[in-house]
Amino acid sequence: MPPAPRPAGISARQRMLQIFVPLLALGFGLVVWQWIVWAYEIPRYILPGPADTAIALLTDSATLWPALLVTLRITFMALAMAMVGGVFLAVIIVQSRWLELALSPYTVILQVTPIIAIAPLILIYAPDTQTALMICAFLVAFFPILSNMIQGLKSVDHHLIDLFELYGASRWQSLVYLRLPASLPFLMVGLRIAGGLSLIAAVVAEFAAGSAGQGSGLAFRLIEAQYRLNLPRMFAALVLLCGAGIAIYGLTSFVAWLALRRWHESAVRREG
Amino acid sequence: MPPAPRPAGISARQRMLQIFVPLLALGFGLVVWQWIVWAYEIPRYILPGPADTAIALLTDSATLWPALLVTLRITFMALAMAMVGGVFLAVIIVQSRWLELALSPYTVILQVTPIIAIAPLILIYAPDTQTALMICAFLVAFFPILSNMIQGLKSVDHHLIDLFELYGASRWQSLVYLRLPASLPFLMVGLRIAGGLSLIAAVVAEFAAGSAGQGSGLAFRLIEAQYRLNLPRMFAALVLLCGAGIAIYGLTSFVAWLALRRWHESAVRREG
Amino acid sequence: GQDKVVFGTNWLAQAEHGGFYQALADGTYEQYGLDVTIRQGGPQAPNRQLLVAGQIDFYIGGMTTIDAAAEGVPIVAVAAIFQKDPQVLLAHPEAPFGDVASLRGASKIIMGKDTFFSGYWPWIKSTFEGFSDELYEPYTFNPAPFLADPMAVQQGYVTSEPFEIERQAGWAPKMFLLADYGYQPYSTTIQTGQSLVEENPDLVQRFVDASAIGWYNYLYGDNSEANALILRDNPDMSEGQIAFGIEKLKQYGIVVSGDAETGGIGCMSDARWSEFYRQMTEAGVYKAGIDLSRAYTTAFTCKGVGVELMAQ
Amino acid sequence: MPKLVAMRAVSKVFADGTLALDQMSLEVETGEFLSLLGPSGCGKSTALRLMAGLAEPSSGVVERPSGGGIGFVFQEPTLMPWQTVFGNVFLPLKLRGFSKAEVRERVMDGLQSVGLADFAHSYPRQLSGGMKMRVSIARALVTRPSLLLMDEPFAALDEITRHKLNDDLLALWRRSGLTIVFVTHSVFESAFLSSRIVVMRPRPGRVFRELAISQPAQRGADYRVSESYRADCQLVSEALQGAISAAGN
Amino acid sequence: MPKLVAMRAVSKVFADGTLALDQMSLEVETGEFLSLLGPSGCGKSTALRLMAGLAEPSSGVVERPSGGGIGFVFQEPTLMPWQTVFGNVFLPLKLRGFSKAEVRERVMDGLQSVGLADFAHSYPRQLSGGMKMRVSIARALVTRPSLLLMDEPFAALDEITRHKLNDDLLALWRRSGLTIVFVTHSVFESAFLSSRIVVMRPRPGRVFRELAISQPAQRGADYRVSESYRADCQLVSEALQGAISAAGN
Ligand SMILES: Nc1ncnc2c1ncn2[C@@H]1O[C@H](COP(=O)(O)OP(=O)(O)OP(=O)(O)O)[C@@H](O)[C@H]1O
Ligand SMILES: Nc1ncnc2c1ncn2[C@@H]1O[C@H](COP(=O)(O)OP(=O)(O)OP(=O)(O)O)[C@@H](O)[C@H]1O
Ligand SMILES: [Mg+2]
Ligand SMILES: [Mg+2]
Repeated sequence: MPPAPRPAGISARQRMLQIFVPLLALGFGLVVWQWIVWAYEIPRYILPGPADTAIALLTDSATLWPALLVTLRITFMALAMAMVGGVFLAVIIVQSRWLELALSPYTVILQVTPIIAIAPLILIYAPDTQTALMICAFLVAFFPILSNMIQGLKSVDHHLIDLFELYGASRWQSLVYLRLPASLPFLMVGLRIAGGLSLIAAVVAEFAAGSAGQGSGLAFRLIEAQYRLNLPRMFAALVLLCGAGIAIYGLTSFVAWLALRRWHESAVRREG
Repeated sequence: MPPAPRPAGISARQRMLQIFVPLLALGFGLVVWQWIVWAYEIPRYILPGPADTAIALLTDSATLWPALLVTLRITFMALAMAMVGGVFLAVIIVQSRWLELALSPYTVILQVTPIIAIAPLILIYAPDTQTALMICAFLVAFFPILSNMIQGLKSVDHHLIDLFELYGASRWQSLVYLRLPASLPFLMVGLRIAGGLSLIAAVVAEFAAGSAGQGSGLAFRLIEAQYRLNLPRMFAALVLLCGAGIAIYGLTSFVAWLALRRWHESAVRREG
Repeated sequence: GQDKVVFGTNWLAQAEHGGFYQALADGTYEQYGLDVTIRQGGPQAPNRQLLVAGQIDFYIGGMTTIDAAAEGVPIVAVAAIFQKDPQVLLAHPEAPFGDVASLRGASKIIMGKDTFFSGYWPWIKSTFEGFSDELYEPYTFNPAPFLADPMAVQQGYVTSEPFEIERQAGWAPKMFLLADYGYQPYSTTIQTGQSLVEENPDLVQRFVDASAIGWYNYLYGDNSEANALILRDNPDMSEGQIAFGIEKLKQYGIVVSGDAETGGIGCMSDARWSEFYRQMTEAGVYKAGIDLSRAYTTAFTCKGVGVELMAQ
Repeated sequence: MPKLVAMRAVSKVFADGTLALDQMSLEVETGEFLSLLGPSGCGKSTALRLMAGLAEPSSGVVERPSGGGIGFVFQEPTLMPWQTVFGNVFLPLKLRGFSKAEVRERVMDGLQSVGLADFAHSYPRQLSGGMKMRVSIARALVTRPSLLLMDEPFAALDEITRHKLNDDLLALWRRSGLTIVFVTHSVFESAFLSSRIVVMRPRPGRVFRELAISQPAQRGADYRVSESYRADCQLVSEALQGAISAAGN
Repeated sequence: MPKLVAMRAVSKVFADGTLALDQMSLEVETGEFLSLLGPSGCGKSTALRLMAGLAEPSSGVVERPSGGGIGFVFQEPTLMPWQTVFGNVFLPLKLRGFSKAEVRERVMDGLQSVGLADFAHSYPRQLSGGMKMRVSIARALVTRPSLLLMDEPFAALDEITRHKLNDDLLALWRRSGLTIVFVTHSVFESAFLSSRIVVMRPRPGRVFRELAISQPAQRGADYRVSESYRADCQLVSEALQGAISAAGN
């Protein structure tokens, strides 16, 4: 997140840094990776080097990229559902301490039940596999958003609550004009966690309840490559996955920056 | 978390409610569950009722409870590692924007790489299976703590930072007396998410690392029961898992309450 | 001294691993100078990767060394315990399916990913009309989705799933043994590293021989000690299940049939390897031109070791 | 005159056991300008919050007009950090369903009257302490309330601005027949503005003395140097002194 | 007298482009009691922050004593909400390595002097506005600094408490030879306390006029009603008026 309070405040140099420093760091990682593979003479079928992986990425691009798209679609739908669901449930839960007490065990149950264990049930009752995948991925991604959002909603400045009460704000108005914006710093962390989590959840869901063949996602390609002992291809799939994860992280960070840059301590540079 | 600002402020009635409302809600869930099973005549091998599950919980207690202990041990060790690791890394990362830019891709990579894909690598290079399990579970649990902690550290009131700077606080003093306590509201959400997540991570890790037999945890019992179509036992294992999850949630909530009850909006009742 | 050997299985201890447990339990391995540790597999246990990484000396696999040959991974199959693949497709008894070809009418076919990638699924698709990936649903080792849908079909081992399904659901599923329809891979092969084969063929030979003897004794001798070991490693296994498994192994000639009848348990022939490779290449699983000699070796089997034990 | 707000034997005990108000009784009449004066921590803010219905008395009764029309300037600016100055002042109107276009003028007039029209698009963190308080004042006035509760609104302002806002407030009060309860620490300010002054004793707070101020009308700049004003100030000052020493604090 | 702090042609532009200070020059001499007066938003807080080294000038030079010994009362209380009143006042000493036991007396004396000894174990949210400010004052004094920067420390206090703290501060200043830079909105307060008063013009801030106050010694309660005090107040008031109208604000 650019630290300057106004877009005008970001110099071109800073903008470059934001792109280049991570790339440089990643490049350094690649060099270390390649070096380890060379130095310890690790065979390709245990740990392929970046070169092998890059070749696989090129040669298998015809299958890998479409698979990435499938996974990304599930990811984003799960993330969207988790956002809506998590925020909605959090709003309901903070309405009353009773509701919170009554509902929190269920949210925990949803969080800790292994997808693999309940995937069959979901498969039985979901109308189709895509929906089942979405449900699985959603279940994984929504708890961080819920938790952060609950904390955010509870952390609203009491003086501002007084203010809204005084001016006769309806519940809805308090929610939209006060509680939601005040929760943004928390919600944005939830979003950042859930971003990566829904990607990995999409993968796990595909493992557990996955589609296969033509319309299948990265998880499937990954498992297939692993099964076929084609480690370079597996690492190519992993690289795509990590790339997607970093992109999603960048995106969620950008959203957080947009939401907070003008006012919140975390995004505003300290004046000095 | 009891809302009253001082322990003395919690009436006995409130304390009872905190235990009984969730129990009641869970009881209601059990009734609904049993009713669904009856009303739709769902066979035991698809969805066993609570009664079947309870019986399985009793009859299989000799294998289930030790398995739970194994899983819990991994869970807590992973959680402890994630706490220490997440907080430590967050502290390092917020030292400089450069470091953050350079390290964040790696933290994302760790978050989005599916455990299943890298478990073999971990197993190959970890000294023993227990360590491998711990590493897997740690990888899953630490990102939420890291993310929340980073946001917490960045959200410190700038005026207080000024104050500390003015009084010549060392980096270490700023960290211990200002940044860490100020981050607690965020850290506590991270802890709550990571609590459930490290439980589920312990389960997933066990799947992935495939420890089996005598010293194995709940995941193994679960899969085995599922394979044997012993759904009551599988659900018994799930119930234990969920129970453990709820207990961990309760514990993390309690820790959060201890940390925040005296001062933070989220834990203090609004005076009125 | 004894040679330390780690043997990784592909699943939790069960009758299908009986011969190995037998050799361990009755001291056959010891007699052959082997100190064997069995490391059981599981749903996602990475035992095969551990073999590749050299942390396991022998591993129970299928025909996957063909993939290894294609990828230059130095592992080879040195014996094939199961002459016939025990894989079956299961259907509800009242479902209108008469043979494998008619399963195209199923609502879904539930199977493992391995089957899907390089098992009988590509073979079925290329051999019979009307099968497509739309039918596939992943097997999560929970038969409930199968039981819930009368038109569903699920994979299984002839030795295990039918037993559980009958015990739980109360009815015996229809079974289609793929081996009966021309699907001819070896199964439960013993895989090991190329280097071990080259540097210590004697150890490999001893392991293969001792295992074969173990299998004879397990199927035709006193297998109570082996079963006790299995039950210890996998407490959820039941005596009934084991008995059922052994019976089916015998009934369908899974272990002893074809070349094994004369050559002994574990016997493999070049002809079957090439035929399977041809079939599956046609099915699009493998690319042409893989050097099969790097996938297996018949140097250790078909020597008649233990055949005499069958007479017990 | 009819009572608008009445506190009858109101006590307020906070959750930690602090007794902030002890059997305090006070009536606010419609149209009056009442100042609350008292030592720091005596319960002035607490009393205001009770009158606004933001807190419940632990014992006793608070009678207050039902329904809106209250304006409140809190002791702290209490601005939404994510809204601009304009957005903060617009808030009470937004909550009543007005659209931005409808009331832009009105909001800008409010900002103008506290000298912040140029800062409409700034965020609170870009303002000085006094500027934040002025935003808060503009927000309280923008709804044209019939009851205005103000908790040390001008404490953070320089004397010139303060005098100007004093005059403005007085003019508004005269014009609109509004009722004002005004907490201040400035004896001079209270004597200048009020029609009645209530001096509270130290915690636990309650009314120590009430003083009616003689000439409510015609208070301009020259009133500040008049003899009667000085006498009033003297009286109030003594009452305050008395309140503090009476409690033996 | 030697200069302790000097601002030479200091400008301060904030990231949003606001020009807060424009070529401001000001010297603070060791041992003086300097008051900064000026309209709201003119840059007084900004100037204090520059003197304390909490902000960097955009142009110009700020010379300041290197090393500690600074006490700062911020315009807002700036208390740590997770610490008790005691903990907050103890902080500067803790940061210097003192243990609680060593300085308990000292901290409690500080609290006593602002009348909050009874609230040592309360948390900031349990305090009234004025009480929070008093905690902040106690914190700034507890280190016995040689340079004390105070940003409207007494604005939230009632007149009696304010007078008492005025007297205390004056006594402390006389006794210890401490240098004080004091921002206030009260003309009376500045005239009562200071040895020199600097009046700033409206934003962009800079020095408009400096006034030396004649009798720094011997200012007790009766000084408040003396003729020379009133004359000083009059002078300061006019200077302030002049500053504001000069800018045509
Ligand atoms: N939330 C709270 N919890 C506990 N005690 C409180 C709380 N709020 C206020 N108090 C106590 O109540 C008393 C009255 O507080 P109040 O804020 O009404 O004082 P005040 O007259 O407004 O003082 P000031 O002039 O300093 O603003 C104080 O002693 C304070 O410590
Ligand atoms: N962080 C900031 N970003 C942008 N502008 C700022 C910031 N802080 C202060 N300003 C601007 O700088 C100017 C001076 O502010 P400063 O706080 O120094 O005023 P002040 O003299 O202390 O006023 P007051 O008496 O109201 O406290 C104001 O116009 C304000 O809008
Ligand atoms: Mg108050
Ligand atoms: Mg200021």
